[in-house]
Amino acid sequence: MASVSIPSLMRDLTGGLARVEAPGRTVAEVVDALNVAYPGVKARLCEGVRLMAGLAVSVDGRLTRLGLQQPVGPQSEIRFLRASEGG
Amino acid sequence: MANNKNFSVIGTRPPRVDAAEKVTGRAKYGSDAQLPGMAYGKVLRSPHAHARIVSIDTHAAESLPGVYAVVTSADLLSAEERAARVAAEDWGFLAACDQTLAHDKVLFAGQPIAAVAARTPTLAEQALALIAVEYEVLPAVVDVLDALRDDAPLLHPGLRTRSLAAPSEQPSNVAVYAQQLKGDPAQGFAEADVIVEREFRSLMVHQGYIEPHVSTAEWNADGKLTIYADTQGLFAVRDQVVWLLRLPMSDVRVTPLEVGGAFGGKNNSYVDVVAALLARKAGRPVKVTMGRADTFLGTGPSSGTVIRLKLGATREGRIMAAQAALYYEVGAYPGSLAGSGAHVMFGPYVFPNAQVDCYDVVVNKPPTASYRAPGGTPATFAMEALVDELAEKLGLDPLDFRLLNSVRNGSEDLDGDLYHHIGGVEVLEAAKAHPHYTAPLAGPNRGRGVAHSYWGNWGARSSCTITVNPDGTVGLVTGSVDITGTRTSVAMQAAEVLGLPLERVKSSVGDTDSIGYSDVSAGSRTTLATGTAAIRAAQDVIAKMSARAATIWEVPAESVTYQNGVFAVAADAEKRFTFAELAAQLPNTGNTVIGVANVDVGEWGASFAAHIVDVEVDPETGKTTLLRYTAVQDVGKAIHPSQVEGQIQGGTVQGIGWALYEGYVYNEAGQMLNANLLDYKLPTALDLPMIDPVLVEVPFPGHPFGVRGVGESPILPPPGAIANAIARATGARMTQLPMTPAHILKQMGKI
Amino acid sequence: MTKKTLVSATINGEETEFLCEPQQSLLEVLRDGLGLTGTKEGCNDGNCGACSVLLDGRLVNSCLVLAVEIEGRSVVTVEGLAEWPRLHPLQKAFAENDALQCGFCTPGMLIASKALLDRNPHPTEAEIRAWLAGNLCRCTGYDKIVRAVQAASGE
Amino acid sequence: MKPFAYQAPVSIEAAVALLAEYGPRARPLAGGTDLLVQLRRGASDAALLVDVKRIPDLTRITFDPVSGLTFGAAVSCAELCEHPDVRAHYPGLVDAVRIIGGAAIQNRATVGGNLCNATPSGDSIPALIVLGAEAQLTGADSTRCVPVRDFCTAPGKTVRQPGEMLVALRVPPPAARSGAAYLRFIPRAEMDIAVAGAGAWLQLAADGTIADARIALSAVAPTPLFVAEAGAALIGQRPTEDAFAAAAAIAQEACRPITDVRGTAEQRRHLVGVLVKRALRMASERVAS
Repeated sequence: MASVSIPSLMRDLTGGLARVEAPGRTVAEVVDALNVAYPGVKARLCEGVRLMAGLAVSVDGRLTRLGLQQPVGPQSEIRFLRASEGG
Repeated sequence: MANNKNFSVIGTRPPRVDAAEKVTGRAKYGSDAQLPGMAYGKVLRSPHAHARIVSIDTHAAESLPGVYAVVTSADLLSAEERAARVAAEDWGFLAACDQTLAHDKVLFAGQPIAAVAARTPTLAEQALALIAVEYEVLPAVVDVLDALRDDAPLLHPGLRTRSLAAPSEQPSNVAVYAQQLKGDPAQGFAEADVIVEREFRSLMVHQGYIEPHVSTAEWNADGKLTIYADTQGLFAVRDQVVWLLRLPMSDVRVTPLEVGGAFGGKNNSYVDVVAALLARKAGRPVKVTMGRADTFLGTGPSSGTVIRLKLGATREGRIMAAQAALYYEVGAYPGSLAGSGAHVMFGPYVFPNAQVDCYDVVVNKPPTASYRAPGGTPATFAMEALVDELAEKLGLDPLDFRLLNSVRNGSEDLDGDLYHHIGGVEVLEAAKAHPHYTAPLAGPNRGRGVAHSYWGNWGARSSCTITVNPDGTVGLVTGSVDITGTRTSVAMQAAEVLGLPLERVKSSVGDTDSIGYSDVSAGSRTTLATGTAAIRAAQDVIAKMSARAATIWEVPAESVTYQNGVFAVAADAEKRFTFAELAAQLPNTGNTVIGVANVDVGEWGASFAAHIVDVEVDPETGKTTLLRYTAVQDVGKAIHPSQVEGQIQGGTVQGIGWALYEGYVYNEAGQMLNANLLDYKLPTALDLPMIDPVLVEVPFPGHPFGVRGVGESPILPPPGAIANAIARATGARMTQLPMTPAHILKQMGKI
Repeated sequence: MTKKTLVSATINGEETEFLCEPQQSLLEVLRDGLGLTGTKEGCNDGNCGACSVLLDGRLVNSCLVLAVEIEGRSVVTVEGLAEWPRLHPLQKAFAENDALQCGFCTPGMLIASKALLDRNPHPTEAEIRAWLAGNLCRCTGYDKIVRAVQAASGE
Repeated sequence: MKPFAYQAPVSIEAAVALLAEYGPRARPLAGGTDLLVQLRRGASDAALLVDVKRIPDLTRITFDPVSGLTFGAAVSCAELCEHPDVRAHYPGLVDAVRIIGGAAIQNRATVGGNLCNATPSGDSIPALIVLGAEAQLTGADSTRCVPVRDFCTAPGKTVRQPGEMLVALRVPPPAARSGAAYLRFIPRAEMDIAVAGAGAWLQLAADGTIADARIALSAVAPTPLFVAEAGAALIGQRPTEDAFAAAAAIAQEACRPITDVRGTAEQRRHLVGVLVKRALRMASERVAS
């Protein structure tokens, strides 16, 4: 199962847990699984079939352009991060 | 390609490929576009920071002889289309339209209302003066903390804060709220022996590029649009234009001309759509040029900020906890910079416990844009000033204190990501070992300050083609606008791989029809990512030429090697072509060889910088004079060391401007009082000492030659370093940017 | 419509005649009228120096000179610096010392530097900085520009 | 910029006739470094610009030890500061004139324009005031001389009447045992407008006491400000730091600064104290040398 870091502002949904595990072959599947265990997670992270604007996801320390479609391994670590920009 | 190999092109300092054109005045910039029959476009801007547009009467302007077209928001979006977009809640699109030409409301002084195209610039200005706009002025929100008050006027009555927290139905001026939490900050502070806490403020600042924005649009007879753009991203302009004008992408060609400076401010498109609208209505090419005031009022500066920071450390000098709240003005439309600021601010050090709350707040000022290390400079100022104060309270050397708490390979950042292949410690150690750090400070009222910084850099998408000419030269084309010398630094990487001298690589930037998609030249990505594309394209060239040699020689392709500029077969000394010899054979033996690559670089190396500055403060006037400046930075592998030095020197001076001189000054009605280069003060040559750059080369393994982005880091440390030097010279801790003489006198208790 | 005036002047060594309206600046006429776009507009109020030209050998901001004022006078722009194809020593020094990035301030910097070296062939660093204070550069931090002027002055 | 007509007369008579014909809608054009910016911003309006730089009298500099210095209203700052007699005898004027803009502005801007523009921050005006300079105004029927200290009446306003032209500035010959200096404060090293400025002139008696003194300020009142009482307080005193401080305190009392984008009122009042002391110090050092 993938290990997901729960952003601090969402821990009201996980009973204060900062890290939880969830199954899935893609980020989207992991989010769906999380949403079952912790209802409301998906609505905070996603806007329809996309990640919320301004949000990025990293899998195993690498930012991914695929977003929710990014494949996830059985031991993967998933983090939701602020999307960045440059000058 | 190991970093320790002997390079023949990488690491040398040839004149940039665009130097001759630029020193002779022949280089064609956006503002130099001249097309037959071209008209001149000017934009009418709102004098009010917050107002309802009651009516716009363009009749008199349209009737002026020599005026070819007048456009307003109605020309951008018909009433029916607007109604449909409103029904579809397409707020992003509508906001982009309103920022191009305001519809029923203006949210900042300088917002475009209408535009005209006329035979001469004088006529265009006269026509602007004839446009009658009736406004109903509304109360303006100018200060970020005022915008947070419960009774503050709402800029966007429908705006709900974007956040991962439980959604609120309450409309707000907070566009984005984010938080990072690590460990247990309360516990961390409890374990700290010394705690320091301050509130820091900074004003909006502008990128200050010397060429104002300009765009020239021409509708061809086939109905397709060409834009000669002044931009950091040809595809960014294309995407904006096709989005707002609802055109097929294939109908819009964007040709980038030379860019007179950008620094993030030309990631966004401000006048391209207006030029296209005017040109369509006028039936002739139109060039829309912003003046300097337009540039201050109507483009995207960097946020003004309020940052509250609290740090705690043990007696031994270990930082135990941090608490921060960052309030960033994002201007009149939702945006996000505070999160970037927090990321940068907390990047250099290990914080076992931290809570960081970030608020992006809308105010009646221009919508902000990127500016060199976006969001980072005011945040680094706050952190470095407070870290310095903490070191002083602990009686520790400021660099030793930073070294003790510096992130290292394997350290965790606030997001929980691990640092790898970073040069933060190397940079701090190089600063400490630099003779400047121990040189005597002769004279009274002098002080030496240091500051450290982190910047994450960027990779992303780049495309490159390399065409082999029969005479052994090659043509290299990328989709990355060159503002800083990247045609040269990218070509040097291809030349190194191809085994050719730089003179035989003709390096140019394509247009949107001729080269694959490339992201904006921003985020210090071009030498890294476009360089990677050039390396891959060069490798493609070598592979294709090796295959051709194998065909000519009738040997298996894998038996052909290419080394030191020679294609050869190990087993047969007769079988030998120089690059030029094989290139000459190409037309007779098959097709032209074109190397192609496009990359999406997903990993890039962070960059650290430590600056040392000596200042003298006039105790009677509060004026700060810089005496000596040293800028140490981890640059990965310097492809063109002189250009890397130039990035460091230029970025440092922008940071010095932010520290001492620059800032948007507003009245209570939200009107900018210093929208000119007399009262918005960029540093001049006379305000500065030589900036001594020290390149620390800690290669980034994700790039074949070890390149890291270098452009953004140097803007980060100057405000903190200068504030710390002022503190040592005067005893006064500075908490506000710019650190004006008046503010310094006040902190010194003199006024 | 204001009546146009015929102006005769020497521009980059060539006798030139042009028609202009009285309110047109020398900068506007050079760029839009005569196609000499090497001279740049950065602020149009004398605070950036991008439009620097020599007027009878003296450094001026061409945005603050009316085109009608140059009747009978001599103007040198960046296009007049090189004796083609030989670059002026300052142009060569700027190219070789990486004294430019975006290059937009460069024509003005070169003209201002020429005005300086014409009156003071071996300026000190402080003299160079003081003289160039009216020419803003946002890219380079001035360091390499100062060094290029020093190199061109033979120091 | 709105269209206007342009004339470049070659005599004072012709220029004055044009000014009389057009009235307030005619503006004399000297260096243009302020006027063109005002016109472009729409802050000022003109139907006719009368370029006065082709009038020989307006571009002439003359000096002799008896009658002093006379320079035309269209003499550029650079030409004035390059003039050997000006450099030798009027360092206090050079202090003020050489800091008006950078090298390019220096070649166009004029002291005459600086005076007629009448901004409170005009650097050359306090320097001219403390030197006792006079402005020569010529109209269609008459010529008059006005002390520079009385020339500016409000921001942008002067005693010049429509139809009159500033022709020349006259500065008395340098008095024996006198010295003058002008200093201003700006945030950058150059290219700025004074946040505050102070001009000082001192004359010592044979016994080393101050026989006469004048102090004038810039950017701290609606007009450049002559502070007669600050100079008067120095008469009979020795040129000491204490005496200078006392005069500076009087100047601080007399000034009426405002807060604007360039500085705060309290900062300006504080700077007046600093700058008056420093200017007096410099002026007295110049007496000694």
